[in-house]
Amino acid sequence: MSLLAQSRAVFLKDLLLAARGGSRLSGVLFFATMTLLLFSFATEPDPESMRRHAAGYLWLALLLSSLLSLGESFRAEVEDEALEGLRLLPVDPRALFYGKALSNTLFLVGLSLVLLPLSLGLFGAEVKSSPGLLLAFLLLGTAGLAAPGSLYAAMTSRARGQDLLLPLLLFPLVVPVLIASVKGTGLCFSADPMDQRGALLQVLTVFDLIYWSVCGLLFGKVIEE
Amino acid sequence: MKQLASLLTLIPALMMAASPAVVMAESPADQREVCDDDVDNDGDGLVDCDDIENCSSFHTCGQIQGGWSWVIAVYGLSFAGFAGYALYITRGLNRARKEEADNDQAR
Amino acid sequence: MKRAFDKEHIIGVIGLLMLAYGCWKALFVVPAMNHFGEVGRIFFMHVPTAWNALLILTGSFILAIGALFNRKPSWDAALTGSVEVGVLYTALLVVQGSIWARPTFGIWWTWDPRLITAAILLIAFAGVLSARSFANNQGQRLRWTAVATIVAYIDVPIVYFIVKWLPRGIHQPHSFPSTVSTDYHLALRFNAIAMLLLGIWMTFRRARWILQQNAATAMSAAPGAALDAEGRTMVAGVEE
Amino acid sequence: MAATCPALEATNLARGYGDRWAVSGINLRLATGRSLLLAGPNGSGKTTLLRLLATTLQPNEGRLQVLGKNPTDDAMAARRPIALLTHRTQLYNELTALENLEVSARLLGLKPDKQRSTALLERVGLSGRGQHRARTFSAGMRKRLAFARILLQDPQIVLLDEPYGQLDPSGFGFVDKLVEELRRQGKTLVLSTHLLDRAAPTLDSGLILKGGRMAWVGPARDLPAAYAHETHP
Repeated sequence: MSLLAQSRAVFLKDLLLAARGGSRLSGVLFFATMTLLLFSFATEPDPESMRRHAAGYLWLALLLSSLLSLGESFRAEVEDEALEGLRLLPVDPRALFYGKALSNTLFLVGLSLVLLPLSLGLFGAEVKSSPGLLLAFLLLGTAGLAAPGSLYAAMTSRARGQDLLLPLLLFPLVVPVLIASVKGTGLCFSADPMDQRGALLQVLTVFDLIYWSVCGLLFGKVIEE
Repeated sequence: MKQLASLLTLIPALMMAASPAVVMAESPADQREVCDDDVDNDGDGLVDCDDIENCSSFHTCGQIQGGWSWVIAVYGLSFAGFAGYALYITRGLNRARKEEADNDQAR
Repeated sequence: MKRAFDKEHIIGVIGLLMLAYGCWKALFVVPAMNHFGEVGRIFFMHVPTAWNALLILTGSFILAIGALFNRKPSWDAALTGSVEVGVLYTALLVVQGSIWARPTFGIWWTWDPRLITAAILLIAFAGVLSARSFANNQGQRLRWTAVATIVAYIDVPIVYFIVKWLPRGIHQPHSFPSTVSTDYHLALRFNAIAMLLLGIWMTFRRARWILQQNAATAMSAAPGAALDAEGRTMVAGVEE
Repeated sequence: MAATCPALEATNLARGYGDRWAVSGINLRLATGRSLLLAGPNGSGKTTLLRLLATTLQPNEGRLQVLGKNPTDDAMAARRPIALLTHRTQLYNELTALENLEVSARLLGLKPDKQRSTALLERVGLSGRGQHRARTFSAGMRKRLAFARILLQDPQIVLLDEPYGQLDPSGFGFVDKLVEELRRQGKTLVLSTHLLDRAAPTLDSGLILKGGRMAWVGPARDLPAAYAHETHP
C-alpha cells in the first residue's frame, strides 16, 4: 500500500475525529477570537497603527491557537494509546506524519478563514489584493506551522511538561514562517509598491518543502520506543 | 540513511530555487549609503560621514567616547563565560567521579 | 586512586595559551582603528565567537545525524556537550554584539539579520537542551536531542535568509582599514583557533561528565540466558 | 521454505528501561501454528516481552525474527503478519465501533466493508452496537471491540496480553472459543494470563518469567503445577 493511500487514511481518520470533537473546534475558535480581541484592546486606538499591525495580530492569534489545536489533536492519540495501536499496524511512520500534518493544516486554514474577517473588522484593514493570493499566504503559512508543530506535538504528547515543552521547541522554529506570512499578509492588506508578494510566496513554498520533508523523515524516530 | 542523504542535497537546491526572489528584492535595499567604506553607495554625491542624511545615526561619524570601557566589558564577559562554564563542568565531573568512587567503596 | 591524565587537557592548554597571545595582540599591539577607535578591539573577540558558534553547532548537527543512526551513548554525550558549548558561544555572541552596537550605532538591539539569527539560534538550541531534560529514558533522550538539533540547525539558514531578505535592516556592512597589519591577522586567527580548541576541550569534558553520570546509573550488562537443571540454555516454544 | 523458519524466533532478546532490565536472555522458537502460554507474577516482563515480539519495542540486545524476516531490515514486512492485544484497547473514544474498525481496515489497505465489520461485531458479541461511540462502552465491551479489530486484520501471529482481563464470565467463554478457533485456523499464538488453569489445556508450550528472565519452560499442561512451585518454592 502506497504512502499516499496510507497518509490519506490517517488524514480521513483525523478529519472524522475533528468533526466528532465539536467542543475542540469551538474551544479553539473561542480562544483565537479572544486573543484577537485582547490584541485590539492592547493596541493604542490609532486607526493607522491598528491597520498596519492587523496581519501581525492575525498570525499571532493563529500561532497561539495552533498550540491548543496541536495538543488536542494528539490527545485523542494518547488517551487510549491509539497511536500505539497505529504503530502496531504495518503503516509507514511518514504516512502518520503526513496525514496528521495535513489535517492540522486544514484545521488551521479553516480557523484563519474565520479569523480573517474578524481581524479585518477589528483593526479596520481591507483586502487589497486578489483573494486567491491572500488564501495562498494563509495556506502556506499554516502549513509551515503545522509541519514542525505535528512533529513536536507527537514528541511531547506523552512527555512530562508537555504544555511547556511544545511552545519552547516550536516558537523559535516557526520564526521565519511567521515573518514571511505576516509580511505577505500585510502586503495583501496594503499596496505592494515593490511587488514582493510573489517572491514571498516563492520563499514560503521553499520553507514548507524543507519542513515537510525533514519532519516527515524524522517522525518515525520521534514516536519509536 | 539514503533518504537523509537525498534530503541534504535537496535543501541547498531548494535554497537556490528561492534565491531569484532574494536577489530581486535585495537590490533596492543595497543602494543605501555604507558609512565607513569610502564609497558613495547611494550615489548622492556624498561619501560616508559627509552624507549626513544617511549616516547621522552611524556613531563613528562622531567621536566614540569611553572606548576602553566597552572593550573591557566584552572581553571580561567573554572570559567570565568561558571560565564559568569550564568551572561548572569540571566540578560536575569531579562530583560524578567522586560519587562513583564512593559507590565502589561501598561495594 | 590515581587517574590517568585525560588527553583533551592538551587541547585545552594549547587553546588557553593561544587565547592569551591573541588577546594580548588584540588589546595592546594592534593600533586603534580609524573609525572605531579603541572599540574596534571588540572585533577580535566578537568575530571568532561568531565563527566558532556556527562551527560548533555544525558539529552538533553532524553528531546528531550520527547519533540518530548508531544510537551510541557516547555520541549522545558528545552531541549534548557540543550543543551546550554552542549555546554558550551563541549567548556570548549575542551579548558581545549588543555591547558592540551601543557605542557604534547608539542602540542595544535592532532588526538585523545577524542579530535576529543569533537570538533565534540561542533560543532554539536552548530549547533542545530543555527538551532533553524532559525525556523519560536514555533512548528517548538521545532521539529527542538528535531530532531537535537537526530541525533547529536546518532552521538557522532559513532564519538568516528571511530576515536578510526583508529590506528593513539598518545594519551597515563593516569594512576595515585597508592598511591592516600582520598583527591584525594574528590576533584574529589566534583567537579563532583558540576558541575552537577551548570549545572542543569543553565539549569533551562535558561529554565525559555525562558518560560518568550514565555509568553511575547505568544498567549492568544484560544477564545471559537462563540455564535448565542440566546446564543447557533454556529455549521456550515448540519447534517442529 | 516457510516450514523451515519458525513463526517467531528470539535469540538472547533483552530490553531495559532506565537502569534495569525489564526482560533479558529470552530464547524462544515457536513454529507456525503452535502456541505458547506466558506466565509470571506482576512486573515479571510479560508485557515487555509481548511488545518486543510485536516489534513495537526495540530490543537493546539480541535478535528477533518473524517468519524468517528481521524487523530491523524491513519493519513493515515483519509487522504485517502480527497483531497484539494489549491492556489498553487503543481505540478512538470519539469514533463509533464501526468507524474504529474502518480506520484499521483503511490503514491495512482493506476496502472498508460495512457488512464484514458488522459481522465481526456480531462475532465478538457487540451486535447492534456498531453505531455507538467507543467512549460509551464498558471495559469489557472495549476489549471485545479490540478483539474484532484483530480478527479484521486476520494475522498469522496473534499475541494476546491478558485477554481475560476486564471480561465477565461469559467473556471468558468467548475468549476460550476464540483461542480455539484461532488454533484451528493454524495461527501462531502467544498468550499471557494469570488464569493458568483456564488457558493451559488448550495451548502447546509454556514459559514462566521471573524478574524478566526465563524461569521455567515446558509443556503448557505442566505449567500450573510448575507455577505454584516457582512462586512458592
